[in-house]
Amino acid sequence: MSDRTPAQIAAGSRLPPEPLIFERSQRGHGAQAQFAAAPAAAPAARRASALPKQLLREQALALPEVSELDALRHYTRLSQRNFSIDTHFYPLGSCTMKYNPRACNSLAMLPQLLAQHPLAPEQARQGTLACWHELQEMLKEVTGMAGVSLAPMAGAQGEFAGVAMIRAYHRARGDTARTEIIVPDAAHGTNPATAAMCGFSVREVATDAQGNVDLGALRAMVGPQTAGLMLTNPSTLGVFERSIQDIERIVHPAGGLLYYDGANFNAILGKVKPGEMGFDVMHMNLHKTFSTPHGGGGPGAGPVAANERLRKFLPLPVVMQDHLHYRWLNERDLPDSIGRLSAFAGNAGVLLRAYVYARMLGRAGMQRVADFATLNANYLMVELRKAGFDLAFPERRASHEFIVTLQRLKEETGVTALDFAKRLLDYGIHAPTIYFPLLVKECLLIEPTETESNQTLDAFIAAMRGILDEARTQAELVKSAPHSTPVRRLDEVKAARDMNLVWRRE
Amino acid sequence: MSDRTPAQIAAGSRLPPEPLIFERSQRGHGAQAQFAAAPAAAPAARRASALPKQLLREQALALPEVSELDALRHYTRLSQRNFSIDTHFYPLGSCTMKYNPRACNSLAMLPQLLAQHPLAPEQARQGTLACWHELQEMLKEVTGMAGVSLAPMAGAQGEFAGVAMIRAYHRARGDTARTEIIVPDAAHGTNPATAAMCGFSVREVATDAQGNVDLGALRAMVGPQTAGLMLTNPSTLGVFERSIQDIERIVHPAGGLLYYDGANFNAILGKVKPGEMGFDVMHMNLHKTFSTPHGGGGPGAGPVAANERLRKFLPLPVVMQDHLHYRWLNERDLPDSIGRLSAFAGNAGVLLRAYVYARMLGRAGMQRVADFATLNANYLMVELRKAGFDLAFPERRASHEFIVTLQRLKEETGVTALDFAKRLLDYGIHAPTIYFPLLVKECLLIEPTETESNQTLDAFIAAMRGILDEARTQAELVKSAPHSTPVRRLDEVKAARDMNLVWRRE
Amino acid sequence: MPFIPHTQEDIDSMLAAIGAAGIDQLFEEIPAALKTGSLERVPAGMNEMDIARLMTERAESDGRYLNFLGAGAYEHHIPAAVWQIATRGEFYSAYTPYQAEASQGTLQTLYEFQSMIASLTGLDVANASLYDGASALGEAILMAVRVKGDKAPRRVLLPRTLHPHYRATVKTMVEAQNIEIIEVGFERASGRTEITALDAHQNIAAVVVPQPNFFGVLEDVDALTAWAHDRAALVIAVVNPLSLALLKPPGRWGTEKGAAGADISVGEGQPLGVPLSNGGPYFGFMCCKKELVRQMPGRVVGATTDAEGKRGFVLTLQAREQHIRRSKATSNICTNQGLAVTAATIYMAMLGAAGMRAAALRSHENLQALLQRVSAIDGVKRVFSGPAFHEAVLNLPAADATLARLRADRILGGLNLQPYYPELGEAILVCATETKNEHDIERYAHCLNDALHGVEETEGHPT
Amino acid sequence: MPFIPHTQEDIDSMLAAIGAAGIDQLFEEIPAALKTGSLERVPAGMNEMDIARLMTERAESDGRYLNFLGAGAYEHHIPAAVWQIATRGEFYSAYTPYQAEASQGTLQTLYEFQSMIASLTGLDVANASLYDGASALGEAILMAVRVKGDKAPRRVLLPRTLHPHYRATVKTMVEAQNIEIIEVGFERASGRTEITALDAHQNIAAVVVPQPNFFGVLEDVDALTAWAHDRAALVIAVVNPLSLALLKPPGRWGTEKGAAGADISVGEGQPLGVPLSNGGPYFGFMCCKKELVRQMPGRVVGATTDAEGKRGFVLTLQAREQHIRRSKATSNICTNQGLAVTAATIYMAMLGAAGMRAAALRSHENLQALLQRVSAIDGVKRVFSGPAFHEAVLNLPAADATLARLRADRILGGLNLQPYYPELGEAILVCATETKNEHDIERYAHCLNDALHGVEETEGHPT
Ligand SMILES: Cc1ncc(COP(=O)(O)O)c(C=O)c1O
Ligand SMILES: Cc1ncc(COP(=O)(O)O)c(C=O)c1O
Repeated sequence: MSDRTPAQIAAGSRLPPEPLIFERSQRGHGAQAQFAAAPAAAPAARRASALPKQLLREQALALPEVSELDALRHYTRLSQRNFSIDTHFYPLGSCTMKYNPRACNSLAMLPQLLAQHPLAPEQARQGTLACWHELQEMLKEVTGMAGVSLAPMAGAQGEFAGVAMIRAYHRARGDTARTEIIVPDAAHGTNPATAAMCGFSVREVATDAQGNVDLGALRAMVGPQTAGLMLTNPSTLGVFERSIQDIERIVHPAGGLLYYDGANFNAILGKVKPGEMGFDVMHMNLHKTFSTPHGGGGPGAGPVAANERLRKFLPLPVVMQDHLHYRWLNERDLPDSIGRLSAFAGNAGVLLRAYVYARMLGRAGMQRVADFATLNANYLMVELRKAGFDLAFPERRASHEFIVTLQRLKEETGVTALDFAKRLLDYGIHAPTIYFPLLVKECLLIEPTETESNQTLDAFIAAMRGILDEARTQAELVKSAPHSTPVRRLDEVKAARDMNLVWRRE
Repeated sequence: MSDRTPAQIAAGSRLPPEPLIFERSQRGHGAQAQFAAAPAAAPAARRASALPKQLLREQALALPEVSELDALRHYTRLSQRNFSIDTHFYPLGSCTMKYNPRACNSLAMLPQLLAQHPLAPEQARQGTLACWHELQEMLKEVTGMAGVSLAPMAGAQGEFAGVAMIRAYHRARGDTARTEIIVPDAAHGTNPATAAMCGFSVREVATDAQGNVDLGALRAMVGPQTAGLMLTNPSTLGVFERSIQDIERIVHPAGGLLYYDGANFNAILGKVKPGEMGFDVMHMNLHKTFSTPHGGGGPGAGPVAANERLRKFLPLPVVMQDHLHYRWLNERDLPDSIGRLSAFAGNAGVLLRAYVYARMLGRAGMQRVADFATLNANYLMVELRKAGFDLAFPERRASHEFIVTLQRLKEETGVTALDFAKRLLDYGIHAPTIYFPLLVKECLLIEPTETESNQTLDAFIAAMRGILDEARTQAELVKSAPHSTPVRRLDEVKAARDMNLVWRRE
Repeated sequence: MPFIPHTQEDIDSMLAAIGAAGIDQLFEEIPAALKTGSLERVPAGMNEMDIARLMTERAESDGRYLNFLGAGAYEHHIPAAVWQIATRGEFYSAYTPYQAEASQGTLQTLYEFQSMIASLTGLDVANASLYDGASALGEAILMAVRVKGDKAPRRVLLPRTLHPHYRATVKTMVEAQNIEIIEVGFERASGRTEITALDAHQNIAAVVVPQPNFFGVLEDVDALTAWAHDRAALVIAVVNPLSLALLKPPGRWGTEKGAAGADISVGEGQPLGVPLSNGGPYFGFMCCKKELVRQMPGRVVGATTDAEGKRGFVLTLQAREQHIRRSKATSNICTNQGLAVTAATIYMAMLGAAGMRAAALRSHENLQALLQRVSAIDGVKRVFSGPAFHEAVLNLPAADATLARLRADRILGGLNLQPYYPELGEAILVCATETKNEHDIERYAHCLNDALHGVEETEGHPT
Repeated sequence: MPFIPHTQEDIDSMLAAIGAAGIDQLFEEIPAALKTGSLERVPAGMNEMDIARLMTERAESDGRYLNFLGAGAYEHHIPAAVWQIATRGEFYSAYTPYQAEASQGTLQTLYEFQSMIASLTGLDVANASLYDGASALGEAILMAVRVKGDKAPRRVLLPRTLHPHYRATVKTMVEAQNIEIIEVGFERASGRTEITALDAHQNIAAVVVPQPNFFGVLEDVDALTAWAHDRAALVIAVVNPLSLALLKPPGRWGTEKGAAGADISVGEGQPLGVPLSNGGPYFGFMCCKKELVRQMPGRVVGATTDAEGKRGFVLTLQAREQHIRRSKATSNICTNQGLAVTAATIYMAMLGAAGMRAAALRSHENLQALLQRVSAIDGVKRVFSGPAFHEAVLNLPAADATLARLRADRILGGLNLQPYYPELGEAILVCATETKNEHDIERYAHCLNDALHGVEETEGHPT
């Protein structure tokens, strides 16, 4: 408010930017109702002055000083400067931005649950342990795996756990020559990055014209040095990897293991079990398939599941049921475990949200997820093709997502996938994922999810049509988008050059 | 989203209007996770078919059918189309739009409290009864009264209770000739409306040039027909009624009673007690002085307090403490009570919010309320005068609010108080109360409250200055405001004429 | 200072701008004799941490009960989303939408509410809320008398099957208006209002018809409406809005018999997504026929267009209200129950017709199951034969002691009707909504049986 | 269908548009042999009402304890506003701000967070979060080794005074990177890392320095930093961020001794407004000197300007990240702990320097009061003499049995150190934050005394 000078307030102005909280700060303003009261009379011995002076802070602390109202107002106003599932259609490919049921949040945040200490003895947390145990069991069933650990805190950490288990497996057999992990060139960046963190060198295998792994190239690559192959299926290209059985017949006999990146599990939940496709170990992204919130970037949860061969290497801790009592398995119970991934038991509250979601869906609900995610995606794909868009894989069925390429449009009009994405914001729609996978030029990876209604899909199609039209008739409007957001197109090059990463008082 | 056609989305468009939920409705779409499951197998005798057919609904029910996501998205988006304390400065005079502490809400909404049934026996609700009892005691102390009932559900119902008590008092004494209630001409509309609901005829007494009750006129009006006088102090004119002692000396000896309208209690909390000013009975607006939420129009709470003379007429129920046990007083305990005002015990949850707020403020905090509400108001008043605004009562101190009149501006530029108010919205500020009190032409009644910082006040002053300037240099911009809200100026005449009060399928 | 940001520096500079020596000087117009010394009996302030702990302890101190109480306030499932949205700051901390352009969120929500509740009641128009069901009835009676005009009789029939607290509230509210309230009795066998007894009364301005009535019994609303309309009396329906997903809407009452439906319909909105929370905040609703709208109390929202022709919403028909009409207003109501209405609107949008029907139906079925189960207990007898919605009256030996026994088992077993209807003997009103499952019903029956016939127990309930 | 709006009609028309006969046909590319029959072991679905009841019962089943556990997760007061804002849909249901113009809310919040946490640690830059404190330390070690370059020694000193779970996590994370982790011991009397023992080690890439350490003891961070910098080793500080309102920030460690402060600082962000909630979601933070920023893992937000010159925020320095650099990235992290960071930012904005100092100070004072009180109990002895922050180690007879006794009194009395530090004998780690009052401390001491010396009791705690 304070920052809108009369001149700025012309007709039709957009939601104005919000100043930094530091710029609202005034010395001595603070949310005093939140301050801990000093004890009536602390004997000198108890006071901070009893601490060695050289250990104390002398430097000012550049935290804002604002009233509770001003803080609340600031962050409320900031929140309004976000697109989100709760306010906008958000077809961000690979991210499964489905509805996050509100009950999952409120039930995971029941006051008694929030008060539970992570090191409280098991006797004091049986109710919570029961939830996690049941979640483990459900995940075993949907993955077709023999064991599950809920420890990983996101997909990438799940990948780390899985690939570390592959490493541990080969090591346990004395098979130390297996130094390579193979990933498709279309793989998500976390796959190669994970393999590297686990000490493997990474080989990329090519994709064929239909979006499948090039089997010839794969055959040529696999050998005694192969520790394993990481695969997303349906792949990041939005198609089901049809040759998965062939791939299995190439990798396993050569002594390699198969890792399933479960980021796209939403597409096949209840349809196909990775364990039955031949995968040895996998992770799930609960913040995708099980609808826990994305929270502006997290937290997620990336449970890892493994078949009989690999389960003994699962990360700690794991919950087990011992008669009517639930308890944690620890280092002594699972001596072959790859170990701990966090100080406590992972993103416990996220797991509770996923548990509530899973129980609400139940058996039948889970099977419907893939059905309708796929129906929505195929409908959009077909309608966009009719509207004149080019599909990356026009011969294929969409899985839960699909790719449109704007390469031709770019050549004709100069409008890029980035421009197109920014213009969608003006239509009140979050842009799909762009420029991923890197393989397809000027691509939009579009994932509607099963929770969107046909009405919303139709509105999206209309917007896409409208922008296509604009691109052809008034390209400048698209190239200078967005026009209706609090800020216009932002300069990323300047950001990287200036490296203005923290605010400093001038 | 679906309603923004490409043509509408020009550069710098505003937050678009949101369709009606009915327009999002599609048959069979519904939030199925919320539906009660049918019992496994209900014997025929239990089914609705067992109900007499002629009592059943045959007509369609025009409720929307939308998914949980669509409902959530709709109301989230609607909420963003509101100004509110949490997002905007909201100096709405007479309404005390101060910060509503979030703890008051969450503590009043603890699951166990929400689950308590209003007819549950006292034994099952001692914790809650204790809160209300303590609230009654605190309100007695700040009002200087002998008894309090928390029953009234808003200020106007508190007024009703108080005036009904005045009526009951006179009746109990056999004094049935007292048929008139006097109210100042500047009084809030609820005062005369209440007096009428209580069966009195209403006489309006004039205000003098300084904003005080015209004592001569009052003297002339008071007599054996006078049941009482209703007074707000500080008055709705934003000034303290200085002659309150004289007024008391006119009304009481004539056998009339004094009713205190506590809507402006924020201005004198901890400074002056109405009971000590000579008032016999009063209400408070907890949604103002005790910061319970205004909720888009309510709920509020309007406890009524009375001195020794009138306390036996208090409305039911009232909480009392009996040794260590709390219990409700009912008709048998208080046979002279004016009776019940609601099915249960008033806006119980609002009372809990007020209780939490009162405990957080405590003694010292309550006394600071009036100090800083008054400081903020006087600061704004002086600065606006310096900026060239005309004050309604330039000779007087502001109480917690004050009046600016734009009569001169209107004559000079044609810009009215309404135009000015609408233009403030473009600056991201909610308009002050306009055209109330009716007495002052083209008036803005401005109440900043104590919870706003000087930074916010200064931003308001800058905005007021800016608009004043615009009014003089580009009046049309102001007269056609607002420009940045989801809808432009709305046609109230058409609304009254069309009487489109409910949506119907076309 | 909690909630007040000012530092001494701020204060000094503001005082300097004002030209005052101190804050006290700002109060100089208040006669010194009136100034208060202290607020001794107000305790010292607490920080949020301490009050949070106190409230949590108090909330937990009374424990949780399995609840079979109804009697005007009903435990229903409320989707988690409802209050998460309703308590968003933009709804929670806004006020009456006087500035329409800055309040489209609230205004459109209220318009949607009016549309939904009007559809439920089958009437033309609705207001944006009154305080609660009981006071809404009081307002409806005042309205009906206004509609009838100065020359008409000021006599209203109020059935004894109406909630006793509603009757008490009406009494308080019409007390000064010279309106005669006549209570009419009910048939001892069916629990329904006695239509033949009505005939004793002439020159009636309005008849109040509850559906379901306080006993959970379904009244013969068609006959009552026809009776009233035959005598040119207005019909005021008092309904449970959730039940209207299943039951005939007031707007259609008596239409087969040639009557034109209830004229005004009011009720308690609580069943529509508002938690029990000790009795409030709830909200009263009011719908009526279009031709009566100018006598309706309370705020009303209407659709209109803006300067560019876009649809928008405003408060309308304000000439009925106190801030315009003052002593001639249709009511003194100003602040209403907006937030609870917002929640109810979201609730209805989420459940829709099918969800509300399912909730109503399941409640009905649960009551039937409960009645079937407890009727088998020796000494327990259903009092009324009429069809019931989700509550019913039971006769049993020693109501008070039995309820105390159930309480010791952490069950709120119902409402003792003795203080309200001594003529029914030892009786309780018991309720089962969709929130109860078979296990709960079994537990109720089991504990009730124990209470009545079990081994002698010590009364284990608190104080 | 829960959460899926489609009706049969919708399905039919969509299939028609697609040109498919049924949904199954959309899966025709999946080899038939792979298709799953059923999910037998997944139970049937529940509606929200039933799951709400189940969760409420489970949450309540374990009851509430008075908590004196710390050990890396701390009970602090969290203003009600914090999570009410953080769980607003716009924050809760957004994702990584890839579209900056549509994500200024999240981006600016993260920028503010980076600024606040950098100020707390006294370092130049910060990232937008890592998973938790322990994994952040793992990342910091990998980063330090990268900074040192391929030719430098891959040897890191890890004090035994560091949280045992952090040490375990580090082990898992660096396992495959050919890094040698050397544990260094502590002085038995003070509980501080033994500086003289460090001298045994040469060619060190980095030294990890916890402050306060796992025992609650304050390390001599200046000496440790100076020691490391003298040997060209990087210093990785592991700090409790709330304590930094009171304690010297890592960026200043050793500066009086000529050292340049810690190079990297990580820690667990939970004390900043994140509830205990069984261990997560919390968040790890990482700050470092500006010159190391290109080796930092995790997302980073930077300020920039838009096409009109207005300030705005974007994700920046993405060339470090997996989606650009793939196998050469600084880490594989993608999804982080954004929502918890949002809450922490709001927490810090509300408390500010003064509020955080008050919380830290009060926690410190409460521990002192607790220690004073329990030291008077026969058999209870403080183990370490060094100055402590808000937790401390106590020796007492039979730690396990004593904790079980306290548990029966609904007190979580501390952590049994036996499994972690057998060398300390029967010892527990006990914590008191600002949430404890004098009454709580008295209750703790009283029950502890009873447990150790009281009349023989049966072990009343739940199985
Ligand atoms: C295909 C794929 N794999 C892995 C990941 C990594 O998951 P997370 O972001 O939870 O670490 C993602 C998520 O973005 C992904 O889309
Ligand atoms: C002076 C005055 N009196 C009475 C009232 C009525 O209070 P309520 O709106 O709570 O019924 C108001 C509130 O608007 C007011 O400002």
